[in-house]
Amino acid sequence: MKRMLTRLAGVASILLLTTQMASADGKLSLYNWGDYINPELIDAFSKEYKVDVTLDTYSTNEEMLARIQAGASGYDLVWPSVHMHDIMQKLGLLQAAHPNQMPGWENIDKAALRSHEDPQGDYCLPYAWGAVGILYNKKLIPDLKSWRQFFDYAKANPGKVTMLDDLRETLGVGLIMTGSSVNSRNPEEIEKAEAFIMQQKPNIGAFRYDVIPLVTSGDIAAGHYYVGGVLNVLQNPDLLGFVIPEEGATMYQEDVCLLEGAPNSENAELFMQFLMRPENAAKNSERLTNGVVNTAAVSLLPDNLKTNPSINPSPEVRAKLQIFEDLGKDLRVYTRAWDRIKTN
Amino acid sequence: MGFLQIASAHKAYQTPEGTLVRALDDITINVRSNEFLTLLGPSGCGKTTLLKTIAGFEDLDGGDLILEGRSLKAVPAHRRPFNTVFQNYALFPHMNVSQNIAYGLDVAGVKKAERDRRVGEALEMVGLAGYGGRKPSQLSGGQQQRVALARSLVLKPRVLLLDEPLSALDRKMRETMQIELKNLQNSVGITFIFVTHDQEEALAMSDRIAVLSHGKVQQLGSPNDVYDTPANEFVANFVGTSNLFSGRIVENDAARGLVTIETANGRRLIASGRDFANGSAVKMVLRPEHLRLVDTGEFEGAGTLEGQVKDVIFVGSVIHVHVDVGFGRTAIVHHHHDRAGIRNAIEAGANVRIAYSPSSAHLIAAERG
Amino acid sequence: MNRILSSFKIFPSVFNIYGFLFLAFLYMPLALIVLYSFNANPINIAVWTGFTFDWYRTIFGGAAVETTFDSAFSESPQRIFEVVKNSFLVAVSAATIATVIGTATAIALARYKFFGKRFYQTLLLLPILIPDIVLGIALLVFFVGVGFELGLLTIIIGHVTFLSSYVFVVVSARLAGMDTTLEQASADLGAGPFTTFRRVTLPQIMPGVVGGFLLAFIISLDDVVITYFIAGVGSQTLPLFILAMMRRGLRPQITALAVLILVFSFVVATVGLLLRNRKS
Amino acid sequence: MITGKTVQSRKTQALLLLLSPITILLGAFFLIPLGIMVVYSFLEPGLYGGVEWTWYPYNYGRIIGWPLNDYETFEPIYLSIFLSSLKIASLTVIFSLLICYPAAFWVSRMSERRKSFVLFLITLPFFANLLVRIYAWLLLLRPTGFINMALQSIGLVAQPLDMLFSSFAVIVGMVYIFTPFMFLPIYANVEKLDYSLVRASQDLGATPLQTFLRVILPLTLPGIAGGSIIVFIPALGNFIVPSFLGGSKVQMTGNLIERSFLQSRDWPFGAALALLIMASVVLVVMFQVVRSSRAQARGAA
Repeated sequence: MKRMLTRLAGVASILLLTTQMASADGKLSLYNWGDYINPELIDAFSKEYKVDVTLDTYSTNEEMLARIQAGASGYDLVWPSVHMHDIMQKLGLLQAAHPNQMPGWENIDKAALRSHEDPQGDYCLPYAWGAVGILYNKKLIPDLKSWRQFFDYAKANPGKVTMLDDLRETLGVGLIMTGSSVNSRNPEEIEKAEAFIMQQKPNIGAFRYDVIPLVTSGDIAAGHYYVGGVLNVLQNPDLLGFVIPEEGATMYQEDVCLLEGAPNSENAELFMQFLMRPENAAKNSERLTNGVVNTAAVSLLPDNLKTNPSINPSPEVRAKLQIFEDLGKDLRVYTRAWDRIKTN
Repeated sequence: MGFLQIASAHKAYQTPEGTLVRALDDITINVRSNEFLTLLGPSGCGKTTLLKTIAGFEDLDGGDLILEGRSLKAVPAHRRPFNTVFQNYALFPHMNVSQNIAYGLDVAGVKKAERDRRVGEALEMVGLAGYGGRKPSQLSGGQQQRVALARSLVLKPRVLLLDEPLSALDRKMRETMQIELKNLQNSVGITFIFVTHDQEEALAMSDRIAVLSHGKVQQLGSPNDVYDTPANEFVANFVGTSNLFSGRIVENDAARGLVTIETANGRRLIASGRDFANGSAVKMVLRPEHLRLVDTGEFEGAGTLEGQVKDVIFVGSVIHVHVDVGFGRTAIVHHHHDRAGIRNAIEAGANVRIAYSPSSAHLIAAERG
Repeated sequence: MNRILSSFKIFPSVFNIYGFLFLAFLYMPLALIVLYSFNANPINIAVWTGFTFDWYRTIFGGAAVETTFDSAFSESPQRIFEVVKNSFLVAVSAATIATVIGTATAIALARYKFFGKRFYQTLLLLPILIPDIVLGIALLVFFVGVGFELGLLTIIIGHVTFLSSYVFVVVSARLAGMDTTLEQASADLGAGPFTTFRRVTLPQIMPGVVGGFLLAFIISLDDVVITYFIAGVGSQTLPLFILAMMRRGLRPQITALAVLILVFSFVVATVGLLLRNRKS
Repeated sequence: MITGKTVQSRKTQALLLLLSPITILLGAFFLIPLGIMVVYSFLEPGLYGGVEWTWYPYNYGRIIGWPLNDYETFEPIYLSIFLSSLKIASLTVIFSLLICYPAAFWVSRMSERRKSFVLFLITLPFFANLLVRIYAWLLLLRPTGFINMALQSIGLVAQPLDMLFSSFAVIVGMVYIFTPFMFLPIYANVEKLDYSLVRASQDLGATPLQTFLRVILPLTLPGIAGGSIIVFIPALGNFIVPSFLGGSKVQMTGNLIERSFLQSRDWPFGAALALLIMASVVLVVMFQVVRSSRAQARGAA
């Protein structure tokens, strides 16, 4: 028995050693959203540059920020949303990787340089963007176009729709429906948005992220979801649909940023260049079904992606999309409103 | 100077309820070489504590323990040349008999060949040759007892400590083991310190007995001393059965070596004794087997008592007769039933006369207070 | 209750039916997971489309054959291997250290009298008793405050903190049932404290020590809340991996992995049970 | 003489050696972290997480109504979330008790061989990954899930029941994951139950109900109390089950704490909430300690 324990301890120390040994040479640590990069790209990069890539994932910008601030200093690249990119740059958590001086920068859509802090792309590389709309089950709702329809359906079928468990996204819908900016700092406007969501709440089945299986199975008719859901729509076009509501919607964009103190900044820069190659950008977009920031990649996309109105919306629709900005201390007003919504 | 001196040993501890118990209260005993010393006393008298401090499982609060002039106070249990036979034997359940016996030798670094030889001898000695491969759980209580003995003796200790080792055995087995233990002690020539609460066991086996009560040595002496001339009332009562009569010396016949005691209600009893002056308060100890039920007039010059039979208890070899001798006292008489002459008289309610030889009466000074 | 008692004899079926339902309650969710791990539907495990072994195959790096499998829907075998390795590394290290510390503590509290013993007894129960979210954030705040880099090491430390208490409880129970005179006997026969521990105490409490180790191992392997707060770079463990995935809906591959881990746990638990039965 | 030490000082040395690892471990990684958390709960939240080193007792004001400043207003919702957490945790205890108590009797009356096999069966499911077990309930409880399908096919309900994303689902999930914590202490107690006492009660003329209430229940009460505490505490702080089975609509204090740390970047507020939970746990534990030591004192007297 004692021998068994000794042996286990031995195994443990060997494992510990091997993990440390692996970090000695050619490594790259990515900290990305879950399901937000095509795994084939990572494999291809590893093979091409003989670099050992590790990928950890997070679910919210705040979770990522908390961990980076909590001293998770071993990561090289992160994928913050634009407003978080601004925050992190202000907090000095990022270092300039100068993607704008790298080969392939010419492919990047300059309209995608949305950061206030980084208008020239000195720090981060725009990665992908998309709208947050509604994923729905066509057998239950044949044709969905607007938030109005979404909430009316919910009223008739309480519990059959979900919204995201994200305070800014869901309050954002409230702000859009009450005619305010999703970045409003006006407590009265936020209060109105809160009241709107509160009014809908009895009909909303849940606030959650894992809506794809529920919509597919018909447990839920429609769910507030990211454009990434189009991947499922394309695989199951008769059953699923995705729409950017007429009233407007929020949009997001993530940039790839190099962290201050990144242990493998050279590999990280190589990875940025790798992402800028049109064929790689296209391969990634196929998987993410997000808006493309690489103009050279568009022509490489399959037709059903190129023409998809959700992935590649018309200028009129684009005009109705709003992106989040950092609210500083005013975020607390949202937090309170969100706490009340979830409780009452 | 003794072989092992227990010099004014003190130890006290706190009970969970908060009272202070003096487990050892100034105990001094000079243990002789190769003797069989028994520590006898009721539970809680301190005998087990004393044994544990000798073994080294517990510290003394005060006093000392000296083996051949060397203090043992700073010597931990595993370095003392003493071994213990535990009440429950404490055989290692995960080892077989041989491994148990070999344990001490192994720990001491004795080579395997030598070890095997000595384990074999030890098994032979306790009559368990061939049992080496068994687990303790496969042995009877008596066999476990022998293994525990062998395990201790194989180390040739200077002193063997035995903590009520026979208490878990049935009566027959216990008697057999008493003889075996005594014989073993004679043949190995090791000092045995034996703890028991069973006075018969103590009397049967010991060279000397230390009677302990409340952390103090009440009497230290040979079995005969302890039984025939108990030092105090406690010893008289604890060792064997005693009839005790308290009174005051009223007559002192120095020529015949006889004294007369008058009890509180005026009854007069005689006893042999010289050490007490007239007027001193004493207790007279009469052993039940020294009392006889007699016909009137028999045994001139003997001490006598009259009374009425209360209970007659037949226990086999003798009859225990409880006689109400007045003044609230009951005398117990061990009556041999071959004395047919008076057998008919022994029934509850009968008036009887009790006689004793004055020399069998032992006087002790009445304790004050 | 005497009626209930006699019902054991007269209507044993009443209790047996209850027992059957109880076991069904325990096993229904597991059966479902096992079933769905063979579901061919690559996107949505909730909709049954057919039977496949593909998910098991892909865990080990094999290619899917039966399903319309798209590598985009699966995690790479390397990634799975990595999180599983992290989990096992944490579980083995944390359980080993916790076993040593917990056992030492159990011996100290069982065999020695000292001032402050009650304090220790209470303190040792606290890591088990406080909600794990409290411990998780306390550790997070602490590690950040003192500038400890979050990673596998912090996870191991965090796990050891509460696992030691579990081991302590299990080993203490075993020690309480052990005859203390055995240790005295060993000292009496000339063995020093260390020899006594190695040759007498340890063999006696071994079932408790192994049981404590296995319990700690399983708890560590399954811990999500504390790990969630104190994980750092490259230190994602399997439960965190599953948690992240569950936020988007469970993948069939994960159900297959869960079944494999269940089988593994089954083996560990069986070994533990056999050991216990053999010893007692 | 070899080292000149008494038994006692040797023991002290060994004791120090044995106790120092746990002392260092719990001191550094348990008591100090808890202490830091207490300190943090009185500091001002940093704008982007972390804390500002300013005395700021208003985090508590937000929860209990005092003290307050311009920025922090009293929000009764936090207390109501806490109360509903207490309610959900209590219901979890009650239901798992109702499920496990008869089961313990069922197992305790078995033959030894069967008993150890059934105990093994009962413990085994809890070796499966916790999250996967919770997810399984999501699959079971959803409108097109197994339970609804079964209910509909036997004609018990016409429309699928809305069981998922409700307090009910949260309680079912928690009862499921905490079953062994309730079962094992109760079983340990029931197994020791001396049935001759039950027969004695019967013999003395007690009705079945009286026997149960006055003999069986008091004798198994320690197991019930132990199991209840062991279930109540983790249930109170849980956030995983409500976030999956409650659809984030059923809030427990655990969810608030998690959100304070990982979403709304308000660490001090999260710390204050965590201490609220901690305080209630300490109260429950102290209550049990007092109760059991009183019972012990009574037993000793």
